[in-house]
Amino acid sequence: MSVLHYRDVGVNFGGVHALHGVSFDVQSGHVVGLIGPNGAGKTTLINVTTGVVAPTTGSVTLDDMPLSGRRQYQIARVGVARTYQNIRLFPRMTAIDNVVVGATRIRHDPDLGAFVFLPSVRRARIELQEHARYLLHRVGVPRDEWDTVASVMPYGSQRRLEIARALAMRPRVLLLDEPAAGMNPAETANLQALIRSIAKEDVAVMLVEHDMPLVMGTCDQVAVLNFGELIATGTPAEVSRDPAVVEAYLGSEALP
Amino acid sequence: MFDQQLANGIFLGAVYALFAVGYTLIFGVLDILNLAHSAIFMASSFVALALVRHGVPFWAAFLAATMFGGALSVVLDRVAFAPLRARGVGGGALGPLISSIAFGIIVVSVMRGIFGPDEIGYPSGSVPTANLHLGHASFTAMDLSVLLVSLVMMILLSLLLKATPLGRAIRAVAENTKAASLLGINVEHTIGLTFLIAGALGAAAGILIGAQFNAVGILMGQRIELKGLAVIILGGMGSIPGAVLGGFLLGLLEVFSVAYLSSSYRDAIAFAVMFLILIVRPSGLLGKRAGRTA
Amino acid sequence: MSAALLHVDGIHSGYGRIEVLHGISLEVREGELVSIVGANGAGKTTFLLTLSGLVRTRSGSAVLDGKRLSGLRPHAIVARGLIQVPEGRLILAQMSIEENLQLGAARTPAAERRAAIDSMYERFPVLGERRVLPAGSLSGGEQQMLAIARGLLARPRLLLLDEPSMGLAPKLVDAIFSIIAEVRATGTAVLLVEQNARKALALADRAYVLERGRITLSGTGSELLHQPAVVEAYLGSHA
Amino acid sequence: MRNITRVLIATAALGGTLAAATGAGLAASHPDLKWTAIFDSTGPAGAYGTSQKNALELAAADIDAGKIESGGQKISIDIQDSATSPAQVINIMQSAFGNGTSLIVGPTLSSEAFKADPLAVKANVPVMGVSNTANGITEMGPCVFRNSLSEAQIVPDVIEAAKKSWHVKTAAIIYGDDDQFTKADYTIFNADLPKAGVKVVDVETFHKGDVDFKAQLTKIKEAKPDVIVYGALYAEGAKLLDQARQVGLHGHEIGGNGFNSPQIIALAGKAADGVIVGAAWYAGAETNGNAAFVKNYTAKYSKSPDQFAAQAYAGAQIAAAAVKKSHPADAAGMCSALKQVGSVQTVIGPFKFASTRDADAHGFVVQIKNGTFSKFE
Amino acid sequence: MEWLVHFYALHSKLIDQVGINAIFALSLSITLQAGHLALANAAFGGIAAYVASLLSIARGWPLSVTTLIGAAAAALVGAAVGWPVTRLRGVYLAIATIGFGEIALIVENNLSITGGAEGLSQIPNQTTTWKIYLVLAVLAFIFWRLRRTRAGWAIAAVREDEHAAASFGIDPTRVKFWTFVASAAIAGVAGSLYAHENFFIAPGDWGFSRMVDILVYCVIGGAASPWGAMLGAGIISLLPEVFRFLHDYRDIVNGVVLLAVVIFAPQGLAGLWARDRRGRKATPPGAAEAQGS
Repeated sequence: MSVLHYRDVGVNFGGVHALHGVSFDVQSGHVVGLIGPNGAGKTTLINVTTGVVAPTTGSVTLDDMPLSGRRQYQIARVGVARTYQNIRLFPRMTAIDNVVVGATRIRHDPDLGAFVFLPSVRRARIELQEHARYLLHRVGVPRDEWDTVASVMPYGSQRRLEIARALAMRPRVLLLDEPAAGMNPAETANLQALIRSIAKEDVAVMLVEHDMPLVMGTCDQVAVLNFGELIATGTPAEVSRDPAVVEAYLGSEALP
Repeated sequence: MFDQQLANGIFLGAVYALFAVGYTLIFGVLDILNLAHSAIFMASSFVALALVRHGVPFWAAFLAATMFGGALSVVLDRVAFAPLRARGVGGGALGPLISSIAFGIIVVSVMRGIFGPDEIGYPSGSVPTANLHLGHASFTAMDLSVLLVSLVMMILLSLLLKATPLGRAIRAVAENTKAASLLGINVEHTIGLTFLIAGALGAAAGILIGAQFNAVGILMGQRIELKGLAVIILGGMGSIPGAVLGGFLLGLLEVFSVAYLSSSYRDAIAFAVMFLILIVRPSGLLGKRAGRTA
Repeated sequence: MSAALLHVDGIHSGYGRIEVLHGISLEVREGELVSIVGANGAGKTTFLLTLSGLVRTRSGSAVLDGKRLSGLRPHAIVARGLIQVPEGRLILAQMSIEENLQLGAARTPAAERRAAIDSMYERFPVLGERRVLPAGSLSGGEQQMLAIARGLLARPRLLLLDEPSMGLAPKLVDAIFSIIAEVRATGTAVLLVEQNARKALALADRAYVLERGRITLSGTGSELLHQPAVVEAYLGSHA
Repeated sequence: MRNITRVLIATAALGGTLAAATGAGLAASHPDLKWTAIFDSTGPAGAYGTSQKNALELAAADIDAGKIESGGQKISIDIQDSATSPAQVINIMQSAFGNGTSLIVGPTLSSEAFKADPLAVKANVPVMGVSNTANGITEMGPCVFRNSLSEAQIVPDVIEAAKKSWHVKTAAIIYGDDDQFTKADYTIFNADLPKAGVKVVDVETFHKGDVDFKAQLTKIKEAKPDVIVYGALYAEGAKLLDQARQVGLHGHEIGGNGFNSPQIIALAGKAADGVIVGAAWYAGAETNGNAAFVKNYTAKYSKSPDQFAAQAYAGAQIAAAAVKKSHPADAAGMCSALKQVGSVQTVIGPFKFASTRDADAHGFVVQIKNGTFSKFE
Repeated sequence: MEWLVHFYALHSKLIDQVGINAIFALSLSITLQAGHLALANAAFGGIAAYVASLLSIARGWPLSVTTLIGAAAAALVGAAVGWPVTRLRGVYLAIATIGFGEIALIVENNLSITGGAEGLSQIPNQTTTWKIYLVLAVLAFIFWRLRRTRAGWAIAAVREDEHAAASFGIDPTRVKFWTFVASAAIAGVAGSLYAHENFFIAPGDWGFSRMVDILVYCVIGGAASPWGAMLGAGIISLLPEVFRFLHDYRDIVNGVVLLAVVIFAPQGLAGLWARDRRGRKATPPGAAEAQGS
């Protein structure tokens, strides 16, 4: 049951091919790793998916709904959530507030209710905060940091908070851009379990990551980009044996 | 009448261009809207006048007050902008806008304390007042000097930016401070020199305009500050040729709106053009940056 | 050859509350090409930025030619002869190629400047052909050449190269590496940071492997080239 | 809880500032008779307010020294700066009421008077306007007085004089359309010129702070009027005269109220020669004590007094005369004393209030000649 | 109690001014809360003040009705202007709105219905202290409750990071547009109250210097906090009274205070407590900014 389809996606930045003819699918319940050397086009692909960058060619569809051509916020509203390579939390909001904002679009309680102290609104808010606490707990942000403003939280907590905020949207697709950057091995191991458990809830997860053990241990499928082109797809084991992939990462030994 | 109005427009445009060049330089380099520029403009004008009144010849007073303006501008940078820069506050933020307003308030009130609230003029005979004629148009020697000086300053500044090591350093800082640092450019020093140049240009504008209209007053910066904004938006924020082009365009536009429409709406036309440019083409006529959100 | 040109001792640095480097020590000797390899996020770029003074050194020291660099402002470090060609090249796209080179040569005596720049045009004819064009009009590989040429014009005692092959097609990568080899051949010491580990190691006199802000391995280039631990640092133990 | 703390801190901070703001006022003692003058010594109208402030300081010293007679009554005059901010005029006024002030002198601008005088009316404290020229000032209340002539009282004389001496048939008006004084010049001239049979052939405007008027003046030149009427304050006025010469205008000229300032001569120099101005006062006026006033003022402040200064000084003379005559003890007494003051000899000439509490006086038509104002013949 | 009555009698106008300025500050605060700098509040206040005053002079309608109509007129103009300008970024938005303010002034100076520069006098004095503070209380209540609504979250998110907000389904352009319109409406309320407080209005009441005053209230108090904005309005409105003894040098002190706040307390006075409450734990100075950017 595939969810997210990339068909012949290409992006041109002033004559430079950032992406070229990329096609693959991401199924719900699966984690697809997107790897490749720096500058290979991984973040560009995420930006195309979320509407930050418009593809020059090809299309991205969610089920049968074309995403290309929609604005960023519209794509978010159909259930595509993301985290950022350079953490982009709401820096002066507390951890809980960050998560609550993530849920802004899925709330349906009437806004005006807040002004007349409508009990249902109050309940909804309490539920929302409960849910935020649950999510923070789930991603592993320590309890004593829940009421801290995001900008002063430890780095690893910020990374986890980004995931919690994305989950608050109840996404159908979750794009994680280097979630393990700056984490230590123990934290990375927890992250692996978390990503697996998210996928289990029928979310299609795309993981961009340089931490190979994490990618290999977490993903059902791996797609490898190099110079904007998809050079390999397959299971982690298949991909890591692929000479083209090893070459892409380590380069060839031959000197000119 | 057309000849005279054309001349009026060109000379008025020169005034605007002269003011706007330094204003736009700071924006081009630092992305900062420097609302204290008009205070430096005014203060230097007073300094020149005070020197002339103490018997200093006009040209010497001009040089000294220009240097004063440059120095005051460096002080402005050190006091109002450098601390914010050190904290990583960007040009688009509220901080530099307010701190420049605050610095402007301080300069204006100090000058009022020293020189009083009255407008004062140059002692007769200390500045050239000859009336000149060209075809059907008449104008004064000071009009002509302002025009020449604004053209010369624009050319010199363009040459400085284009062809000297300092100019290259300024443009490198404007484009990317990190790259500039790695090229061995002392970024803070270069920013200081940029303020020195911008301040000297603003000062020269203030001194010449004060002499041209034979009136130096505390409030002389206020009106031209907003007009100057219209000029740099019209020309493209950060663009030196744009400021000059914008200045002359606005001068002509205003004069011909008086001549053929109504003088009541002269300023409205200036600001309406600015408003429209922002909406249709925020980068102005010659600017490179886009002002719109992605 | 025995005296260290650059001596780095226990440098800690990072951004805000995050410490990225946890005590880096290494050496580069006169005329040597030293590579630092390691996965993304290991701290390679942070290390170079710390050497250049753009990231503050929290503790430890870097000494070039017997003079302490840590604590100096970036332009002063450049003046001491430590020149960096940064990641992403950071050419000044709106300025012409000639102007970019002029900026690089700003510390060369005026009399020699012209000749120095012309020699770069000879070495990189593609730059000479387009000297009046904005640098932003060059392709990625050409921009990298411009960045290296600009760095060389600053007459480095030590040239730092950060990922010079990043984002370049294989043919261009080869071209860049042959330029690096030429630079070394002229006697300029080079500290090369690369993710293209195999090429970097093959070229290097000596190399260090950086993992999570620490040096985990060091040795001659050819020693490290065939160590499984190096591959592991990149692809993990599955490979 | 957080919010409560916030509110508490905010209240404390506000309260502290408020206490500091008002403390000084509450502690002041009450002298025999206290007047409060409110002028704009800083702010956009600072040039006028400073003259008023100087003149009133001089008047206060003269009352103390007995040179202005107050029947032996001690009067303290508190001169406050409103920085051309109506909000501050209002605040100064309200604190003054609490301090037992018996007369408000000022404020400088009519726009401030319109906002602040109603408070004095409510508090039954009399107001003496010494520079307000707009219509409707004294109509605000039964104790609002002014000794400044409105434009309407001066302009007809000026037009009459111009017609008689110059035989003008057409006129052009240029005025500042964003200023009360200058807009009033326009309104009155534009109404009175046709009444006197003079056709208005062109009307141009400018804005406060403008420096270049050549476009408008060139257009006026095109219309070939017999006389140009300037509705401008001195700063723009001097530039207007200067630039009129530059574009080749050398005909007859009339200046509005704002032209009655030595500054215009100082700035415009010879370009000002020949302009006639309707004035409530001029330095050469042969009125009672004027020569001494001009001499003392010039000695004390190293610049000549202007109309603002003279009217402020005259205001003090009138109020002192009222004190001398009726010995008022409080604000109510001061109001009725002013109503009964009768005719007073002042530096602006013999003065009495009309039943509307406006000045019942005539101005002078003066001409700028050789760098000074003199009577227009 | 008697002291209070006496105090009020002496300072009622000052108290009213503080309240009206606080409403002006709130009107700017809402756009600042959404992270954009629009500088047309004085102009919107003026538009509403003219509309409301002309109605109350001509028809004798009560303050509540004229104020609502005036605020609606300001909001309408705000919507027409806001549609194009809220797409501009940073300083360009500021300049466009300054330009709009100047145009509004020129129009007011040239219309005959506004009385031009001679102003509009004899406006019924219907504003009273309790009405001002009732409005202020209602607005404070709305701002307080707003933090609990989706709209409130969206505003805060756009301020903190426009791009990240969009990736959670919030349309930044829409948020900026509606905060701009709301800002115009609130400024309109303040303008109408001002007109009916002061008997008289003229175009000069709504110029750039008034806009700078409003901006200063918010900056001193704390740009992104409604409480800070109100506090700032209170302190700055009282500052001239506090420093009256400095006479002609008062402005210098005002300038220095403003500069000091921008440089040493960039989050304003409200930011000073916020930092005490949360941030001081372990942050080295500057860490928050370095990381946030």
